[in-house]
Amino acid sequence: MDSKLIPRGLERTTLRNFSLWMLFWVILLGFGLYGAYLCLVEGLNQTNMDNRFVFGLWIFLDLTVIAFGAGAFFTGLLLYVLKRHEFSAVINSAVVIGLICYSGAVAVLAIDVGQPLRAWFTFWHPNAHSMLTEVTFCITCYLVVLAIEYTPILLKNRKLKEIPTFLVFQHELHKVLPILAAIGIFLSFFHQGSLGGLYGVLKGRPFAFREGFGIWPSTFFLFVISAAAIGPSFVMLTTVLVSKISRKKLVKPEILHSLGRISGWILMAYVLFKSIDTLVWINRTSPSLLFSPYEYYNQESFGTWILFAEIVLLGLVPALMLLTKKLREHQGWLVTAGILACGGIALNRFVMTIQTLALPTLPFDAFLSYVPSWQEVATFLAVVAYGVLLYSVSFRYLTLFPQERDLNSLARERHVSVRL
Amino acid sequence: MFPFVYDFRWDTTSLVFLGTFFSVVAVVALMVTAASLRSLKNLRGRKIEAIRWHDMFEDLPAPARACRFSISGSARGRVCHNSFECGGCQMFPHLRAWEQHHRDQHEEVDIRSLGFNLHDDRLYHRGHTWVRQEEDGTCLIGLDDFAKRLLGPTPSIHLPPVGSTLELHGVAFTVQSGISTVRVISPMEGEVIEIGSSEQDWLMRVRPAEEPADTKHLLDGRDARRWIEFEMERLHQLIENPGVGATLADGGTPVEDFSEMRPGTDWDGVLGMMMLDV
Amino acid sequence: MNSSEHLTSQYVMVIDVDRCTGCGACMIACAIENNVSPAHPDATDRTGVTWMRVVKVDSGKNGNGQQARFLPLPCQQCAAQTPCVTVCPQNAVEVDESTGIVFQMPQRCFGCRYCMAACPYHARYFNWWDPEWPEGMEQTLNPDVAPRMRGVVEKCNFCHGRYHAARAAAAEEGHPTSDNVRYEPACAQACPTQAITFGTLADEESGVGELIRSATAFRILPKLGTEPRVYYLSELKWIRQLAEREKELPTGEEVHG
Amino acid sequence: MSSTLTRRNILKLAGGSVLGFLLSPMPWKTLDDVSIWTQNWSWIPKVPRGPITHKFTSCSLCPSACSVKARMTSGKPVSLWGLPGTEIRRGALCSIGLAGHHLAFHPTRIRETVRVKKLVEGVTFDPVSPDDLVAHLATILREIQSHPREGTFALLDGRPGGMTSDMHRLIMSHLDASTYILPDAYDGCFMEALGEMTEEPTAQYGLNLSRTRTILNFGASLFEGWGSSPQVLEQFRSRRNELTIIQVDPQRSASAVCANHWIPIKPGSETAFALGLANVIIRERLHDPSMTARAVDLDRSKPFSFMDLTRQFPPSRVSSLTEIPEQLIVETARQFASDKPAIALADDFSGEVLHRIVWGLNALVGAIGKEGSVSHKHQLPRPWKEYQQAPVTRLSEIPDHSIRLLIVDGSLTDSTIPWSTLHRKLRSENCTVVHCSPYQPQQADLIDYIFPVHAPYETYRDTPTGSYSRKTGFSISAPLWNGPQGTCEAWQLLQRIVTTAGISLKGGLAGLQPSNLLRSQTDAIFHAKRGALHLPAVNETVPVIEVTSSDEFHAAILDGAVWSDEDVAPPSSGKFLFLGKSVAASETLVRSVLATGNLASRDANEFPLLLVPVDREVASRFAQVSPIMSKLYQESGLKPSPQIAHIHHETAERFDLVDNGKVVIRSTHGSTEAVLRFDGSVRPDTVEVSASKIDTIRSRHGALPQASEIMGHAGREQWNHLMFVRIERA
Repeated sequence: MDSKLIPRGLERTTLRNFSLWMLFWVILLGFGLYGAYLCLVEGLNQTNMDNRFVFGLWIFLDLTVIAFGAGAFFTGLLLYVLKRHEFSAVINSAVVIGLICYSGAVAVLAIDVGQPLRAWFTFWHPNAHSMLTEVTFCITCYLVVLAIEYTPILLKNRKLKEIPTFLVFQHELHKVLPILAAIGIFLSFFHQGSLGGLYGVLKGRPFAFREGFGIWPSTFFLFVISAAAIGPSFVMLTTVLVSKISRKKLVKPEILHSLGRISGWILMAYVLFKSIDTLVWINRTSPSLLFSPYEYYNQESFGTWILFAEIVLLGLVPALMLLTKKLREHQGWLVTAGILACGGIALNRFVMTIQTLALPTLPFDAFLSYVPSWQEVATFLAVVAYGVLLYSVSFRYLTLFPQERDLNSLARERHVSVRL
Repeated sequence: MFPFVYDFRWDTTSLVFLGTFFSVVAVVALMVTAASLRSLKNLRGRKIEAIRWHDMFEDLPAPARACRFSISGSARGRVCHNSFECGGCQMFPHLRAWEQHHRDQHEEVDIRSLGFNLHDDRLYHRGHTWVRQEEDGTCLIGLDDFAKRLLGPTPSIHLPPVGSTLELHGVAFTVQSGISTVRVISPMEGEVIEIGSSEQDWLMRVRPAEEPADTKHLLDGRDARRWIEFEMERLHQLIENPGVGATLADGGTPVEDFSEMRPGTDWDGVLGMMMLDV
Repeated sequence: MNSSEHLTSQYVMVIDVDRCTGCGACMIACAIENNVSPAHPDATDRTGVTWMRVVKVDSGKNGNGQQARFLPLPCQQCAAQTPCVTVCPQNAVEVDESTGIVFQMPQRCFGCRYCMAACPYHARYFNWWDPEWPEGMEQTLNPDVAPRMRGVVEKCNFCHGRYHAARAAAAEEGHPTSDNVRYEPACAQACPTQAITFGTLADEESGVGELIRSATAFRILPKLGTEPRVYYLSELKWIRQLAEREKELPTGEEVHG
Repeated sequence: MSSTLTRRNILKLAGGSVLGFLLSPMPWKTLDDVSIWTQNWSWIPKVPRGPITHKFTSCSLCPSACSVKARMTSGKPVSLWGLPGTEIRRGALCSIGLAGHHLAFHPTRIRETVRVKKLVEGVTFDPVSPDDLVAHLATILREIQSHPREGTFALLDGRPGGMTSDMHRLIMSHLDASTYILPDAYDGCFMEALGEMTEEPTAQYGLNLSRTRTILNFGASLFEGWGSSPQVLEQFRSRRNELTIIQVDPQRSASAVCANHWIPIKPGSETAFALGLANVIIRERLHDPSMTARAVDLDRSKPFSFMDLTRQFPPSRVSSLTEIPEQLIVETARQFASDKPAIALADDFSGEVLHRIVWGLNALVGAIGKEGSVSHKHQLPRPWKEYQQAPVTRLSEIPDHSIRLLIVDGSLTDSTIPWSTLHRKLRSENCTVVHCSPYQPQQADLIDYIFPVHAPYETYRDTPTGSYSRKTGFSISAPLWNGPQGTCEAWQLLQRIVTTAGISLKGGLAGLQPSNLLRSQTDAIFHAKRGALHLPAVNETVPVIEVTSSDEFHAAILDGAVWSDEDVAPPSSGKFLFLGKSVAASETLVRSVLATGNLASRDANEFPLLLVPVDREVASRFAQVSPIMSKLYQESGLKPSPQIAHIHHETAERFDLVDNGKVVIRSTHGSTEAVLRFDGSVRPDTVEVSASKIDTIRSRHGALPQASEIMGHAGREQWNHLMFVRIERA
């Protein structure tokens, strides 16, 4: 029925199955949007945040999602700047993921602030010294860039490209993509970094505060590296996931492997820097503010295990896995490593957001706890649902994996060449 | 935000920061405008057909893009990167020369290959059209047997009006067969001067853009024979029916309509793949 | 006590902890003065708005030896690298160089709450609800201060309304508007034991200059380098050590801030 | 082809229009409007505008009666500030006083006469016409007059001592079968207990703590934040180290925090502790002979003697009863007896027994009538004589099931009205209870009608001079608001009922209005020609003799002037009683004393925890507080929130309870929900629950004070009443 929209020669499930799949996520989205609506209309009293726990699930979600979205800029880097053409096989998918992550994050931010209608004040009276300003500006710009990068993919839809204007426009856009990608890389570098800086600059929060280089605390660079590290992993994971769900070969396995390898190297570097940073923090930064680092971990819920998990279990281990050829080329291990790596970064973002706020700063203060309200969780789910929906539509009607056609006649190619 | 507007801070950080921001915005805007302007230019300059062909060629699976010399066996596994425009291919002259030299002159051409009529006076195009150059310099264009069988007995063919121009690898005309419509790629550049009638084998008479018409990219009967085998092979793989392959391979008479061979396949997809229209 | 970073024209608050009886008059006076509304039914000690907040500080020991004091916590009006100012994305927080008052512009704030995360003293409050007064009580609002709305951050500003009123009055009396006037924040006025002293270092009569140099003066978390403009006085060693984090701290359980 | 063209045109059109729109002022205007709108929402109240004026008056919420300077915008108060006034008015308003001008708008305000309907799902208030009510009550009153046996008429005065009380008594003196009742515990009853022990019951006593060196405090309000002694606050402020405060308190109240020593005593064993101190003082001969010489029943002279009593409380026994180390008891006694002037104080609501013993302690160390402790003061000059007024009867002296018509004057106090005792005194059927209050009562189960009376600052009101002022004084709180239509003072209701009943009132009482009542009062003071008048507006004090006319005096009073009486010569060396006036009285006292300490019989497994009602001051003293008090009670941990119970973490662990966990607290009287917080300062095996009925806005949504939920009436009337509870996870 919608076959005229599906790219020629790509097999997709029936419209009925597709609709059922979509229906589930639409319902989830609807539920989530209701929660978000409450937060917008009734105010943030709908959440379980408070004057002491000013950030919660949402900011954690934003940080994580944006780190995952880094795949878009990093694949762009590999493809357009380092000219690793094999990655053109995943760039479209990476762009869609990026778009989803960033638009999702921005949407949640808009709900998270008390007066969304005033959000544009940040552009009107920007405080260039604030990391948040940097974040806001970069993310907004990068979202635009991603939208532009998504346009050609969209316009190349079988039906749309029959309109000459679209056909030609996407063709021309394609030519300027390298430059846009370069800008995207620039922006990503800064906002991934300033997201880290967000906490690193908080001298009033000795648990998060870090010394740095120039105006940027060390977390700035750690966030950039960590994002770059899991960007490829996340692209790899999504690709595997999609091909499992759609039961299709989408890219040549070598590409997934090299994504894993790159991820591994950067993750290794991250673990190294993170360890150095932690040592400096424990031995110099924190004590200099008269905060003994051991106070931070005397809550059994937030014990030193968290540090171990963050650096070793979900950092070093997946890095080594990804760097061992044998494991990497076994899909099971590859995926496990990818999941561990992503988990590690998520944990890092969690610690930066939640633990920072949970720990007391005032000497006569107590350890705080926070559990998100259903409205917060709902809004969180809305973003997930939105992501799945947008990706599913894109996957069905657009060419996200150019190699898919080839791979579905891979066997034949060999066969043919034999007969020649 | 803007200098001299209320509450603008003149410190270095702000200036650097906003400077960077505005330049980023500028570059992005510039890129988009550039793209739009060039698109407008292209739209006016009638580059649409070329662009369509090039973009589409990118999306074709590797087998469909196999180099003619890899089909003829002279350059194994070579894939065309020049969208079948042999004229512009730097390898073409060498390969052609090599082939001329090594080809067995005495090999007689079986014009009935796998039950397809191949005419020696026709030049074949990878999009399953043929071109015949007449004495008067005009050319006749038609669909080859393979295409006819792909499209089935009663395809409805929509030809362009007399006087319209064809572009190389542009859409010559469209054929509708069943639910699916395919664009048939024009094997040459020129102006349509006559439309063939139903009893004739050809579909249109074209006055080539330049005399003599450039035919480098077309296959003569000899190349065509290997090519047809190759195409059969591709077809089998697509409709996934080894059985058919067998019967055809030993020269049995193929069915009149391929679509009858394997009901239930994504026939629209198959057509697209075979007729180079995705 | 180092106070070099304060210009003599800047206001300083000195709170005598040993004089505080924890009666809460300052909190109420502050709320009334600054048109802070009564709590929303669902508000808690973590979602309320108390610009001035008196916390009970505990020496940590149990049983008879146990000691406690009340510690009033207004915005500390940090003089150096003021955390909330640098982080605000849209310049909604400003430090008035002449008075040293850290001023929050609620009409510009868009409620990202980054400043609250940045504030080590937890002196900033978010309006989780729209302010609501029982019917008729809005007649008792202070005409000098505009009520805020849901979704913005607010905090103590040393009774800015009173400052401006005092400036205006001084101007009428023909004082040059440049020099800083003497005035008293609501909390200082309300304190039954006059535990709160307020004034500029230039203002000898206020005596703040002398007090902050006294041996019993201290500030909270001085090592953070925020140079608060709110000083505390106490004869008790333990409370000073606690505030300055000079020794190992009691665990959260015995502490009730 | 043509279709493409149109498409292109459409695109062109769209692009063009977008561009045009952006170039038009419209989007910018919209942005501007949005930003303006987001900065002032229509439903956020606007501040009042108008000329700023000031008015001097005084606060009538508690007997401290602070002088007040009200800031007014166009004639309406926007803030109240304390005035450093005379020595008998502590010019520093407490948090409750600072928000006094809010009280007229309290969410629980009663604005019209209502009938109380008790339904299963709760009480409802249905408006009735005040005239009908008056007529109805008048008929009942007439019946009572004609058939006294059918039951009597009684009026209970929530806070005695003011002009209002005088009016009640004057009017009631014209009625038969009617009694003017005081509750057994009320503001200032601790001081009155002293009157019971000397031979001059009408004598007025005041505390004079400006030079006191030791205060032994059994839970009286020194630093609770309200009703505190100005002299103590002054000593605390000036940080003079002469004063040593020893706080005997089961819970670390504000006073305990500010005191020099806190003795965390086992709840209910205060009397034993006091007797233990007396025991040590007598044994070590630390007592003051000049005082004990006057004592009638110190030793052997009567069947029941104070010494016999104390002998039964040696430190060893007291230590086991109170869980206070013997050594500490001895040391405390020595300090109290040696570091003089010293005085022992007790909470008004801690019960007659403790009051007696505490005064006994004071007598032992000779603290009565001495500089720096208790001093005599004049009666306030009244425009009428004692004999014109109906006699005062204590509630306990009223025979059970005798009252047919009861009027309760709860205009200033609410939670201390002894409903359960009243219940016993009321006729079981066909009796009518009218509650005069500005607010919905805490317990409405006995009430038939509520008659709306003025909230603070809605009429002229005086306050009886409190215990903490060493001189008699007079000032009034002037109206800052006009009360709702039909509100008046309780005595005016009584006046209407009586006149409607056709009983003639002598001495112009029939036509008396608050204004001329006040005038006659000020005239009385003026003609006494005593004391001085402090004029806040000019901050001057002029002797009354220098005031030219009664008009001037009256005008000054209306403008917030404070009259303070002159000092009184030291008291005559009359006899002094430690125990009771009669043998019987002494016996009951001794019995009840001996009963203290051995805790009420209970099932220790059923109710293992002892309930410590905290924040009793507010509960006992105030009819209502401003919703803004949520800052102290709900939005910060400063004062005990009615929704939060405190417990020691070790105790909690024994019952497997978690910090900040929701719990249900059960007693024999009922149960309530609370959030449990750990606090290292709470005594083991006790749980601290707020006794106060702070009506923040939250209470509109039905949250009742917890102690009253689970302590039952008796608990609410006497805080020393022990109550055991059990806590379970909700």
